[in-house]
Amino acid sequence: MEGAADRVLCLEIPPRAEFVAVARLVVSTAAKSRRALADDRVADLTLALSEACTNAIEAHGAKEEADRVTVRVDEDDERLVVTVEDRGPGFDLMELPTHPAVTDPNRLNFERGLGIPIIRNLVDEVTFTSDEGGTTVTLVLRCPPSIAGMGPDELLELEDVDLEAAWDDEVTQ
Amino acid sequence: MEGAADRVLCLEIPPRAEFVAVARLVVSTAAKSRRALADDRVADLTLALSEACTNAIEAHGAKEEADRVTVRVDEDDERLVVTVEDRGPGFDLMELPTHPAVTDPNRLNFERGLGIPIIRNLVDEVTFTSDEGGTTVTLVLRCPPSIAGMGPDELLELEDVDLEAAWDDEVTQ
Amino acid sequence: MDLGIEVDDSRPPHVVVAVRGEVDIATAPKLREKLVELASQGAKQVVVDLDGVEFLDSTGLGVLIGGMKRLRGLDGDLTLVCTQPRILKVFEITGLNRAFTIYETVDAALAG
Amino acid sequence: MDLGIEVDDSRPPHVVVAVRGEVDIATAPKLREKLVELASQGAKQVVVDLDGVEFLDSTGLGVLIGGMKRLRGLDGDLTLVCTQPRILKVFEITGLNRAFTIYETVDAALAG
Ligand SMILES: Nc1ncnc2c1ncn2[C@@H]1O[C@H](COP(=O)(O)OP(=O)(O)O)[C@@H](O)[C@H]1O
Ligand SMILES: Nc1ncnc2c1ncn2[C@@H]1O[C@H](COP(=O)(O)OP(=O)(O)O)[C@@H](O)[C@H]1O
Repeated sequence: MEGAADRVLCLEIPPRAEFVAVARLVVSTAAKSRRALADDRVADLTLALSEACTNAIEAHGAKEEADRVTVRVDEDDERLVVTVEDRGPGFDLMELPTHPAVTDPNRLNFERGLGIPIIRNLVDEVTFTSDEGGTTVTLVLRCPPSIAGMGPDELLELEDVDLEAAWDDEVTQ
Repeated sequence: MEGAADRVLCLEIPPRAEFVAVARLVVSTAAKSRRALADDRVADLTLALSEACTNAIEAHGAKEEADRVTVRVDEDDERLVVTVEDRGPGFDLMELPTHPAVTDPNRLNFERGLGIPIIRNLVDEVTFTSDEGGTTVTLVLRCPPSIAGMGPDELLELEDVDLEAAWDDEVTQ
Repeated sequence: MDLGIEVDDSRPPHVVVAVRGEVDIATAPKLREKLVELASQGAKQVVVDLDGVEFLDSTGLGVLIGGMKRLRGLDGDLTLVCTQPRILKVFEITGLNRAFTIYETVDAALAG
Repeated sequence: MDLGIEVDDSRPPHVVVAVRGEVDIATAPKLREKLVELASQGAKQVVVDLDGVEFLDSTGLGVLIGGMKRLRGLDGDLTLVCTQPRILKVFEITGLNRAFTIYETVDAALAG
């Protein structure tokens, strides 16, 4: 992502199915902690991320590749940006098969091909960059700036556990 | 960690309290997916990791530092190695205050200082490396080699969802 | 992240499969196996109760489509119980709410 | 990762605080606030029921020590209910099982 974006978080996982749930928790925690987002929008982003991660992991399986899949969260004043990068064989978005409409009984012969439509529906922008070296999917959520006035330090201080002080200050008899 | 260790996973998080739970899930998922470990040992490692992460995050708070905390999981044939690296002010293990014994009523005046003893108790080895630039805590669990005969590819294949084939092969009427 | 699956076959011809937890690439195979098993045991009217599901993605949808297709091929059907807006949304944005019959309660599914 | 805290003051002089979820650096402040509030409202015998707790680390221990210290200073006490081996182990390895009175059931804590 170009421009003055700040890295929030980075996760490198093996291309294994059980890590998709981990990626969901990581991204949803980051989104909630950094932005004032409605629960629904966090859930939308988390589902889109899950689809992108699933595709990344499946891509590695096809290529028998043990390389890592990387999930990054960046932000700037207007956007939260989630990037999923794999080292799979890549694919051409233009060459994907088109499926019959869901109302067509023949649609039921296709159990796949739902992931990318779901992603497109849930985030404000999605970019696919792909070649034989791998694929990068960038999910963008437009949302208000980071939680107002609370940098990481200030937030931490609020949550810092100074037990002695808390008891002594707050309990008076 | 020296020697022929393989990176399993890497997580970079902001020094914020809510990411400790994320780190626990990441590490416990990695441990379960890579090694044949009893649930209890996974829980021990997860608790030790939680203590190390909490200290790392508290260290950043003290220094008012927005840098990332890095959690890594590596493995070799005999060991699972979890590393927590922070950019806090560092500390001297030799200079830590010693607390009264827990049976001494005065022990209750100290609500802190329990984390490092817990870590020591739960993992097979722990190393602290610390200077003004930060602290690295290395937690080692001795355990049998990676899940026998199952590299990432093979495992993934087992879990790969080829829905069409599954239905057609398995259901015969 | 374990998927809970409970089967209730006390109300033939229906079999109710109550699913709890997160249905994704790691857990969907378990649901698929259960549906395969039920179909091969002769179940015809399968009701999948999704009200205990916290997360469902396209892998889960694929398993449900596969199950419905197979059961319809055997003169049965697979219907759903779902009231959660988050989960219903996944069916809506894929248009699959028009392919599946989705009930609000298990009783409605058994009656319908 | 939300901490559930339920207070039952229907059996004076005891107040039972049932905790559910994970007690760590992110959630322990919520438990501390509840204990502070109860102490300042005059509660003396506080029973913290940990049987719904899935995870507890030294931050949680610190809050419980602080609570016990404060209540003892007010001629009260803080006792625990815990039967889960995983959680008991945290008290054992820190030796705090000797500092806290730990009961197996809430009824035993109320009687004790
Ligand atoms: N990261 C990726 N690497 C390689 N191929 C991909 C990737 N993402 C998607 N694809 C290709 O696009 C197809 C459609 O993806 P999607 O809409 O998510 O449905 P599904 O994954 O269920 O097939 C996939 O089957 C795959 O061939
Ligand atoms: N990563 C770290 N960076 C700086 N100081 C640390 C770090 N880890 C531990 N310490 C110091 O060691 C002390 C004891 O740590 P610990 O036994 O975990 O108990 P607690 O964190 O509850 O004080 C801390 O209070 C802190 O001063």
